[in-house]
Amino acid sequence: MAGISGLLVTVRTGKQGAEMMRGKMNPEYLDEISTLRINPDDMAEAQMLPGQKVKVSSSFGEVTVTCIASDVPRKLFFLPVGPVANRLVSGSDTDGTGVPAWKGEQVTIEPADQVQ
Amino acid sequence: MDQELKVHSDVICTFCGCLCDDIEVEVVDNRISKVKKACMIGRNKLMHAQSNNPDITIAGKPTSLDAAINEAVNILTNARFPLVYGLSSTTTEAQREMVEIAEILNATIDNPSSYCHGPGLMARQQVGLSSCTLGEVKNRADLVIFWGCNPLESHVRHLTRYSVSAKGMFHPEGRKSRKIVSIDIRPTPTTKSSDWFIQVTPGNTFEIATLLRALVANNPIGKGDDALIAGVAVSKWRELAEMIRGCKYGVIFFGLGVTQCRGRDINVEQLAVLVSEINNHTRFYAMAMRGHGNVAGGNQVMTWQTGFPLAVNFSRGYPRYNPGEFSVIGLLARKEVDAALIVATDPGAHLPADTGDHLKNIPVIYLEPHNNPTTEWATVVIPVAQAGVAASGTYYRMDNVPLRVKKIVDSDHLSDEEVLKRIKERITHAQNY
Amino acid sequence: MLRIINGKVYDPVNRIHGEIRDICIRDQKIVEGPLPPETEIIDAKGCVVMPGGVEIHSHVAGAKVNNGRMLCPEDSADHFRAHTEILRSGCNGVVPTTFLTGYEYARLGYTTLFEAAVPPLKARHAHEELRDTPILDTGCYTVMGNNYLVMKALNEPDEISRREKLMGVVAWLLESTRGYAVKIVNPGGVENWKWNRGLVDLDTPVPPFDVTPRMIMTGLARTAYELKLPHPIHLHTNHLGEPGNMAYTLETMKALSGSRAHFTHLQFHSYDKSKRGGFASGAVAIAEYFNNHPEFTCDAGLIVFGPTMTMTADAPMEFSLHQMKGGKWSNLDIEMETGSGVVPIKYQPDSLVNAVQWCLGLELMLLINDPWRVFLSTDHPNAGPFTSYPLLIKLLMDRDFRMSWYEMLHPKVKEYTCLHDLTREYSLEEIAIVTRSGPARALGLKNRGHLGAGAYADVAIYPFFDDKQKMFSSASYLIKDGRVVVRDGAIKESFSGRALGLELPVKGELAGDLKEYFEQYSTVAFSNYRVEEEYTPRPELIRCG
Amino acid sequence: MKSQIQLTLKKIPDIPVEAENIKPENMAGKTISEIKAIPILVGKCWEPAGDWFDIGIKESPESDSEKPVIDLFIKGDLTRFKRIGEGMSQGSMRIDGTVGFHAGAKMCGGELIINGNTGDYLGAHMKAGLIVVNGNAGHYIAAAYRGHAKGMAGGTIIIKGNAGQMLGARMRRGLIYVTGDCGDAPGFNMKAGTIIIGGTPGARAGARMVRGTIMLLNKDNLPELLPTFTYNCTYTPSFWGIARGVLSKMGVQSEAGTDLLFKRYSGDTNEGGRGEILISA
Repeated sequence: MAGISGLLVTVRTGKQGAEMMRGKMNPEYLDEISTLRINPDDMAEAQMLPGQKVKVSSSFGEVTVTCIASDVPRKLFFLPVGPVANRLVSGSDTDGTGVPAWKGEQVTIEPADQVQ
Repeated sequence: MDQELKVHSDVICTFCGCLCDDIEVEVVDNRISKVKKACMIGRNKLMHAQSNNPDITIAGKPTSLDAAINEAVNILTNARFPLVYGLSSTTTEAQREMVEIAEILNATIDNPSSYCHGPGLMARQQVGLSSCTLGEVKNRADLVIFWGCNPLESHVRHLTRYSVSAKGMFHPEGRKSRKIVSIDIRPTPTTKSSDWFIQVTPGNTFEIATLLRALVANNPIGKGDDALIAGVAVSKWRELAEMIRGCKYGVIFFGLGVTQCRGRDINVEQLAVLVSEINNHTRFYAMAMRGHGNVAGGNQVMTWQTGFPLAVNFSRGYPRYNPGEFSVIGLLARKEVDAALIVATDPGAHLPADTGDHLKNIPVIYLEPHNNPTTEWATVVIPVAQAGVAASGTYYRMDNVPLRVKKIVDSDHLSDEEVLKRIKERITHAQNY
Repeated sequence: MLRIINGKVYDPVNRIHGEIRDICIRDQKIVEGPLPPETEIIDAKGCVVMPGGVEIHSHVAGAKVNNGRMLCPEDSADHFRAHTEILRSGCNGVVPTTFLTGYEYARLGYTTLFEAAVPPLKARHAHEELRDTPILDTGCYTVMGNNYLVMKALNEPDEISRREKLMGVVAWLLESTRGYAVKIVNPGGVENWKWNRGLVDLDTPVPPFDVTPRMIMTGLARTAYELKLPHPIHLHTNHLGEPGNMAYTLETMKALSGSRAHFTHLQFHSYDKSKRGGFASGAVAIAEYFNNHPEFTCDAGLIVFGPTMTMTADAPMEFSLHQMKGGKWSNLDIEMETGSGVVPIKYQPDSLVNAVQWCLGLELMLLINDPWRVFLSTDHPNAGPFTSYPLLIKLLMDRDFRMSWYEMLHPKVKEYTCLHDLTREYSLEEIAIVTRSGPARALGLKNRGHLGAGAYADVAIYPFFDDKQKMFSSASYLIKDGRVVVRDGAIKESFSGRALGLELPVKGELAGDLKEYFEQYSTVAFSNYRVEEEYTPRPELIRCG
Repeated sequence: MKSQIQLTLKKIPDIPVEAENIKPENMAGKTISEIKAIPILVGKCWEPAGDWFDIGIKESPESDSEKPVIDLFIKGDLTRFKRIGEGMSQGSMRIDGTVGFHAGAKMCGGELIINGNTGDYLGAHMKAGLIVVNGNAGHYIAAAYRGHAKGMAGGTIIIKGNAGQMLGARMRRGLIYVTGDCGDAPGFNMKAGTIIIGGTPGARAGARMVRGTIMLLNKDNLPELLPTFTYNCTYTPSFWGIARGVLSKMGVQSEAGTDLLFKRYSGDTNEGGRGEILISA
């Protein structure tokens, strides 16, 4: 089965910030926080195409997002902070500090159509 | 009909820790019609400040303010382990009320810094921090290091107002006379505008800071020059250490890439010791890239009132502190809280889903100017006048410089401070104080 | 209305020396009497009645104070008070939280309190905390000794223009910050440190304006005089804490002789140097010079053994303390204004340096003849927490008690100090002077520090004990503005005090080039700099002149 | 004869409970009704222990063995119970079940046995005594509370399972033995004392350590040491034999012999380099 594992890193993006201010229900915001940045080679390895819907899953949850190719390192996947990314991260996993693993949650990504 | 136009200058944008205070806002008939000088985020924040306000509701049903406040008081006084949470996007005047309410209720109080820059505060509690105000950076800094942060997307005007291209007293040419270094795990707009981008492997902030300490102080290390630390050769790190020692006034801005990655608070602890030790050679400082407009103020208020900047519990009538134990995320993940008063933050969007979900199972009172994921399920929703737009008060910039945000339009709603005062008075009355 | 009867009254201003007198209070003021027969009476039989205490130098509010609290959560974990129906909770035995600060000062019989160092850019913060410091009337001093606008004005070659510009800057800074006095901390030395340069002497030119500490101190002293400020420059001189700094302090006193000046925490500035370069007391020489210069006042900065926290705008001093001690260090450079640092410290009687410091502070208080010019302070929390005042009063009043401490002190301390030779014991009247009447006079507060008609009804009543530490450790009564705030050592009522500010003779205005300069290099808009009136909801403006 | 007190949890609370009053010296010599009246902090209200526990007392003969007689037994899922045994100074207590935060914190004597897992800050600032955990322990075991420079000041902690992050952080004296794995930064900024780890530690062992000893008995899958540790030699420290003996007295047998060779690394050089990490060779 096609797919790839690595670390999910949540980040701020300009668009995420700007669209959030117009309202967290607005479609542009929801689009942006559901857009995953991934290395093109990772994408090829996982048999995914730019713009494709992919399923991202961690031991705490799963989400469906759109992937786009980006100049990020391999095996690191970047998703804007927000309610979508937050379904993959757990508050029970903070190493006693109160800070969840927003910068390094182990996830697996696979094309969404395979899931159906 | 004539429209009344008012132009407000030097308005303070309340979005991020930069608190840019040069914004121009035009108001026509009490509606904000134009925003100048702000970044896109700030502009959107101001332009949409007056729209999308929620109704006053209890369990989703519209009600009166009085009834909502009564219900809030009822919930809070009956709770056995209540949480007061938020503070970050409102005035210190409102934050003070929140601390007092938490105290009267013997509740736990926390703010979002506990999962953002709280680790930096915990680090300061172990070793301190050498820091400065943003104007020092603008006027003096000849070396600026952005570490685990991407201000071009999160603090958009930081570089032009304070840290990179700002024309300072001793840097009249702005960008040209400064060296800019970025340490990050991926290219970003910020790394691309730096002189030197050091791309590192994730989760290794602590190792980098450890090595830099050794290199700056000439301590022995057990690695050769070709060995990789965070994916970068020791020799490269040595170059950075030389650059650091050679500068006149250097500053590290650190972001969530430092505080939220593997190690959390000890990353900042090591970074703070590094910065402290560099001062044996030259002047050197570090500053947290604080996010929400007044999250720094929340830490200040909690510290002068309770002694601690975050994660404070009043179960015994006096303040006690322990991040992890009394942090909002720990409390909710362990499902320890039985009611919550939440002001000026959006747990529905910001918290991990499994953590935020506990809030859906307990009564939550929510003060917020706009509809958002939390207003959808909060038990009592009380819309408020937005600070810096329809309410005035104090905000602390990321360097803890306090500024007064102004009221520039009228709102139908009370401010956080006013609603909280009413809640507090009725709690006091209900508890027969 | 309230009448206090049967108490032994110490009111040095009105020459009442421990006589039984009635004190009559109507509304917020002390009145001549008589009051109607149904007036509430406080029977102060067996008690001593004094004006409310006036704290002239303490660090209780603002950025570095909060930094100190934030730095040491362990001090808060060990020392706490739960909230009650009347009182807010609080903690930290070294740098108490704001509410606790107010309550503890009130329990000691204090009613007026000055925060000793506020950088203008952080003035709102100080006022926010002072608003949360209940019961006492409060004010703050505005830090100016390394301020760019001050130094730029001083750099003006033309003398008349220089004086005018400086007056404008000082008035503008006082107004903008709602400050009460001109504070100078290590003039020029903090800015020099930011350039990674060494210590400054009186005539070291300091970048970027090449003005010297002498120019800064004399210039500001003159401006304070010309503005007719009620309190003169409040001066923390260069070289704090260095062995041998006595010589520098004497030079500074000479430079300022003839103009009023308040030398703060003088103990830290009065060290002689031993033959081996160590610390020795310079109290004799300093006190001698000081005794001959009635234009000067000072506070002592007495050391208290135990853990405490140093905090000051003197950033280089804190840095060298950190280099010496290791451990925690917080620093904050403030653009165009000053620096600041915080370092926790523990004074130990078996440390020779600390023992010398301990003796030296007491020596100054005993060798300076005129109690109207030397005041009790610990430079809270730098030399020790203010809650130690009762102990220090006992040390001043009881020579046997003083001598009993030598068992604990480092055995060599007598070689470097002369405290053991001093037999003077403070009287209750002198205590009243150094803790209330003297500071009030030095601060130009005409309605405080005494119990004559027209004064604020701020009255402290202490139970009489031979043990003076016990006597002063908690007031039987504290009356603030005519309201009984403390009864039998417990706080009965809490409310906000007044914010003490100035009514200046001129409007604070920046000269054109200075304003332009500010606008170019500050990160805060000119219009957003000035502290708004909301931060001092109960202002009391003291008229200059 | 010696009395044994048994506390059995009646119901699991839905909010946190603070039960520092549950420790042997608070129970000894008390009647059932007196024990029932001992206050515990449930949420923000003080409630009698009797509302939460069934309490029994039985007399038992003095044991002849060297092992002390257990004074206090507690049974139940005590995950939400914090501070059990906090400051305990004498006697012994056995918990059959999982306990919450701060168990045995500031302990200055006696013996605490936990047959279950523990929360964070087990034995924090412990001064003396013995804690044995027959399960996994949380984070910040034996560590210093926030702001403090020094954590555990003495005593022994034995964890038969795994431990979390920051094991023994800033400890000043004492011995910690973990049979299993531990999280990142064991011995962080430790001032002195000994930490022995049977399994695999996380990254950054001994980070910022000033003095003290960290022994890693399992060399497999060991994460790289920090660059501020330098290799000295390979040898069998005499200390190992002593430690092994002490542990075996406490029922922990090491498979490795007394002649086990260790590679010695000294560090953290940033803190003076007087600490050591000994890795089984």
